[in-house]
Amino acid sequence: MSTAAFWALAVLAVASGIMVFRFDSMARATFSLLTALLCVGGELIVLGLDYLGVVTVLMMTIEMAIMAVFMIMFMMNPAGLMPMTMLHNRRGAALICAGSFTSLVVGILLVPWPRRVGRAPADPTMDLGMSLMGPQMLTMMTLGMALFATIVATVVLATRRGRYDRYGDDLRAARPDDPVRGGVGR
Amino acid sequence: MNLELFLITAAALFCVGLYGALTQQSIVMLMMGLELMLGGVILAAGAAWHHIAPAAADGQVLIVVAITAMAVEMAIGFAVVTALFRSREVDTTDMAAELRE
Amino acid sequence: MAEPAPPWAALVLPLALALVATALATADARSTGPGREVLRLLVQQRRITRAADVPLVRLATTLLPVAAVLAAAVLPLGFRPVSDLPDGIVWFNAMEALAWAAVWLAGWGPNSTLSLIGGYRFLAQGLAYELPHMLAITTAALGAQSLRVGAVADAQAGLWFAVWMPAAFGIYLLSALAMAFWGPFDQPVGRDTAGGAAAELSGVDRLVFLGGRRLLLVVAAAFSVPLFLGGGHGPLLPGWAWTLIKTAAVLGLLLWVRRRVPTVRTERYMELSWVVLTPLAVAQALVVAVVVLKK
Amino acid sequence: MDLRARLTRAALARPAVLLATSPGATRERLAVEAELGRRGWPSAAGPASADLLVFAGVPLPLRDDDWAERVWTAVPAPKARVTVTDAEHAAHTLDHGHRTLLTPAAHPAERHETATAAAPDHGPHDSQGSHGGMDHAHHGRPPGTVAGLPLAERAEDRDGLRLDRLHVPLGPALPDWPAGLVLRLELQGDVVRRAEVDPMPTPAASRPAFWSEPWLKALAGEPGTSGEAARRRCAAHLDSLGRFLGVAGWSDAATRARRARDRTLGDAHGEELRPLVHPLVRRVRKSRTLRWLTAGVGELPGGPVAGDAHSRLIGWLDGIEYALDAIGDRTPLADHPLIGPRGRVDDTEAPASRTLLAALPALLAGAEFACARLVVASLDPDLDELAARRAPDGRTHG
Repeated sequence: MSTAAFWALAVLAVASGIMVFRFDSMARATFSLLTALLCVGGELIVLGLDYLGVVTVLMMTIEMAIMAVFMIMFMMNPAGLMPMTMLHNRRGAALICAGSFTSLVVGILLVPWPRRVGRAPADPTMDLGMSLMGPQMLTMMTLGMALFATIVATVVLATRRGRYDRYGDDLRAARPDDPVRGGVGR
Repeated sequence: MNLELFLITAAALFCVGLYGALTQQSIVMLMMGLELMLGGVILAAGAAWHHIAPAAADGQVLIVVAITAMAVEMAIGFAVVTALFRSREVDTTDMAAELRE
Repeated sequence: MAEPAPPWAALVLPLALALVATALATADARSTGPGREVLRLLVQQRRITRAADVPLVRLATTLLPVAAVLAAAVLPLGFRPVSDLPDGIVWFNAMEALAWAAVWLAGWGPNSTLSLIGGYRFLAQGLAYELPHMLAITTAALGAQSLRVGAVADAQAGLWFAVWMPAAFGIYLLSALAMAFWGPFDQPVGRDTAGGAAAELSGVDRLVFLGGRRLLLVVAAAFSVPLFLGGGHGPLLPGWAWTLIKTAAVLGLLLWVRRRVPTVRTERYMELSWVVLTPLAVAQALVVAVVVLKK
Repeated sequence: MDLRARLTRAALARPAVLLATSPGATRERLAVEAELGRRGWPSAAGPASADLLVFAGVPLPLRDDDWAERVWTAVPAPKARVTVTDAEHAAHTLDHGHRTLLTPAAHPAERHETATAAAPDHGPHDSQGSHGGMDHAHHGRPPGTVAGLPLAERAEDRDGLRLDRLHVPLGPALPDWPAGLVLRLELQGDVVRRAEVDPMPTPAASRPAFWSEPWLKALAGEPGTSGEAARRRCAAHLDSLGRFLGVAGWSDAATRARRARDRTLGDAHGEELRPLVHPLVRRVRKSRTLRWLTAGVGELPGGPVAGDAHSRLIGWLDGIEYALDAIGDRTPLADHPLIGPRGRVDDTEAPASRTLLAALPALLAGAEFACARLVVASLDPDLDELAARRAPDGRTHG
C-alpha cells in the first residue's frame, strides 16, 4: 500500500516538476508546481510525518494561489497564448543539472548509510513540538525572528507609501488619504 | 521503498528545480525553480528522519526550517520584484543585470 | 470516545453530505427547487469560451467538491468520523485551502474578464479571512490540547467551547461563510460581476462547481459542531442526532445572516479582519492558553 | 411523449431568464420583471446561466457591434429568445419563448461539448482579458492579437506599478444595470483605471420617458394630479433602490423593493402599500452593515446628488416615504415645481440624467470593480430621458 503510494507520488512529483518548465501557460506552470509540492507533502505522510505533510499541503496551496496573482501582474505572457521562450544558457544549465543529478545518485547509492537507530515516537507531532520548545528553542526563535524580519522587509520593499503620505506631513490628518477606504473607519 | 529511492526522488526534484532556476529569465519562474529545489530538500530530510534517526526530532526540525525558508524566499522574492517593477519596470533577471551597466 | 467508522462510511460520506446540501437548498429555495435546478443544469449544454483553458476549468470545478468531501473525512457524526486523523484540524484547514486554488482556476480558465475578477476576489477574501480563521481553530485545539477532532469534541463533554471562547466561535462562523463564499461573503460569485468566478460555467460544470460550494458550506458549518458546540454531547438523544441538530442550527443561522446582510466587500473586510479580528483572535488564544495552563 | 422530452419539460418548467433592456423600454422591462416575479422564474446573472433571453425593446446595435447577437450566441443550448415590444403582451411573449424553448429546435442536433462556436464571453465584453502583454518596451513589438483577441498593454496604475490594462466595455446586458448604458472601462486587475461613457445610439422615442412622464405631461399642458406623480416617483425610487440593493448583494431586500414597486405601479392604495414599503425602508435605513459598506463610495463634493452612495440611498428612502404620503393628493401637478425622480424636469436645461452621466468618469477612475458598480447604481441615470429628448416630433419636450 505505502509502496504503491510512494511510487505514484514520486512519479507524479517529478513529472509535474518537469512540466513546470514546459508549460507555456503560467497558470498551468504554477499549478503543476503545486502538484509537485503536494506530492512532496504526500510523501511526508507516507513517511509517517502526518503533521508536517499536511502543513506542507496547506502552505503550498495558499502560496501557489498567491503566486498565481503575482504571475499575472508581472509576467508578460501569462496565458501562454503566444508561444515564446524566456530561457537563457539552456545547454550549460542542462549539463550542470545532469552532472549534479548523476553525482547525487552515485553518491546516494555508494554512501554506506547508517543503520536505523531507535524507533519513531508514537506521536511525531508531539515529539516535534517538544523539541522545538525545548532543545531546539534557538531554531524556533531564529525562525520567528526571520519571519518577522521578512514581514517588515517585504512591506518596506513593496510599498511606496509611508505614513507621511497617508496622514500628511504633520501626521495630523483625521482620516488617512488612501486610494481605497478601509473598513475600520480610521 | 528504501532510503535510496526517496533520496533519488528528492535529487530528481532538486535537479529539475536547479535547471529551472538556471535557465528561466523571469524572476517569478526562477523562484518556482527554487521552490522545487526546496521541495527536494524537504523530501530528503523526511526520508532521512524516517530511515536513519526517527527517535530524534532533528529531521523534522530541518523540514520546518525548509518550509519557513520557502515562505521567506517567496515573500522577499515578490517584494523585490514589486520594487524593481515599480522603479524600472523590470521583471527578468537579464533586465535586472542590465541595470548595473 | 472516538472510534473509527467502518470502511463503507467513506462511500456513504459524499452521499450524506449531498443529502444535507440538498436539504439546505430546499430550505433556501426562492423559486426553483434543487431537484429541478439540477435537472435544468444537466439538460443544459456545457459551453466553452474562446481561448479558454478547458482542462484547468474542468479540474477547478471538480476540485471544489472533492476538497469539501476530503475535508469532511475528519468530521465525526456523533463520535465516529470516517478517519480520525491525529492532525484532523490541520487536515481540515489544508483541504479548505484547496478551494482557493479551485476558485482561482475557475476564474482564470475561461479567459473572461468578469470571471477572472471573481477569482481575484476570492484570493483577496481568502487572505482576509484565513489569518483569524487559523487562530480560531488553533484556539479550539489549544483548549483540548489536541489536534485530533475527536479529542476536541471529547474535551467539551462538560462546557462547550463556544461558551468560554465566544470570540473564536464568532470568528470561525465568519470564516465558514467566507470559505464557502456564501451569504454576505459571496462577492467572488457576486451578481455584480454577472456571476464572478462562475460567470462562464454552464451545464454540468456549473452544477459541480456550485454544488461543491454548497458542500463546502455544509462541511464548514458541520465542523463548528465538534470544534465549538460540544460535538455529539447532549442529553437524551444519541450522539449522531445531536450532531445533526447542531449542524442544522448552525446552517439555519448562516442562512438567516445571508438574508439580513448585504455582500461584504473585501476591501472593507480586510482591514476589519487584520486590524480587529486578528488581535482579537490572538487575545482569545492567550486567554485560553492561560486557562489551560492553570488547570 | 418519450422520457427525454418529459425530462426536458420538467427541467425547463421554470427557465432562467436573462433580461436585456434597450433604452426607452422601461415599460416593457417593468412588465417583464413583474411577470417573472409572478411566475417565479429565476433571473440569470449572465448568459452562461440563462435559458431564455428576453429583450425589452428592440435591441439596436452599438456602433457596428451587434451585442444582442453576441449575448445570444453566449447562451448555452437549449435556448430561446424573444423580444418584448409592448408591455401589455409581456406575459404572452414569455409564454411564446417558453414554448420555443421546449421545442426540439431549441436543442442542438449534436449535444455535449462541441460548443466551440459559443461566443467568447458576455456579449458586451469584446476585448477579453487575454493577458498577453508582449508589447513590452524592451522587446519593442507592436501590440498584436492572439487567438483573435487583442493583447493587453501596460499603463501606470493607481499604486505606481505599470500593469496590464484591459479594455472592457461594460453593459448593456448586465443585471441591475441602467438600460442602454455602456461604459468603456480600462481595467487593471479589478481596478478601474479610466472610464468613458459611450455615446448611446438612442432610438427616437415616440413616448415620453417613463419615470418622468407625469411631469413631462404637465409641462406639455396636459392635466394630471400630484398624487399620480407621487406614485410614479415612489415607484421610480423603489426601482433604483431595488437595483442598488441587487448590486450591493442584498437579494432579499432587493426582491422586496421590486415587489413593492410593482404594487405601487399597479394602482394599489396608499394604505395597502404602507405595510409593504415601511418595513423595507426601515430595515434598509437601519442596516449598519449597508452603511459600513457604502459610506465613502463615489463621494461627490457638490451638485444635486452630493454625498456618497449611502447618502444618496437615504435620499431615495426619504423620497419614497414622502411620496407614499402624497399618493392621495388630488391637486393638479402643474401647481407644483416640476421636479421628477432624478431632478428638475423642464425645457431649458439638459435632463437630470445627463448630469449624472457626466459625473461618472471622474467617480469611477481608481475605483474597484464592485465600487464602480455601486457608484453607477447609486447614481442610476435614466437613459430614457436622453432618448425622449431627441424625439423627432418635438411634442414630448422630454
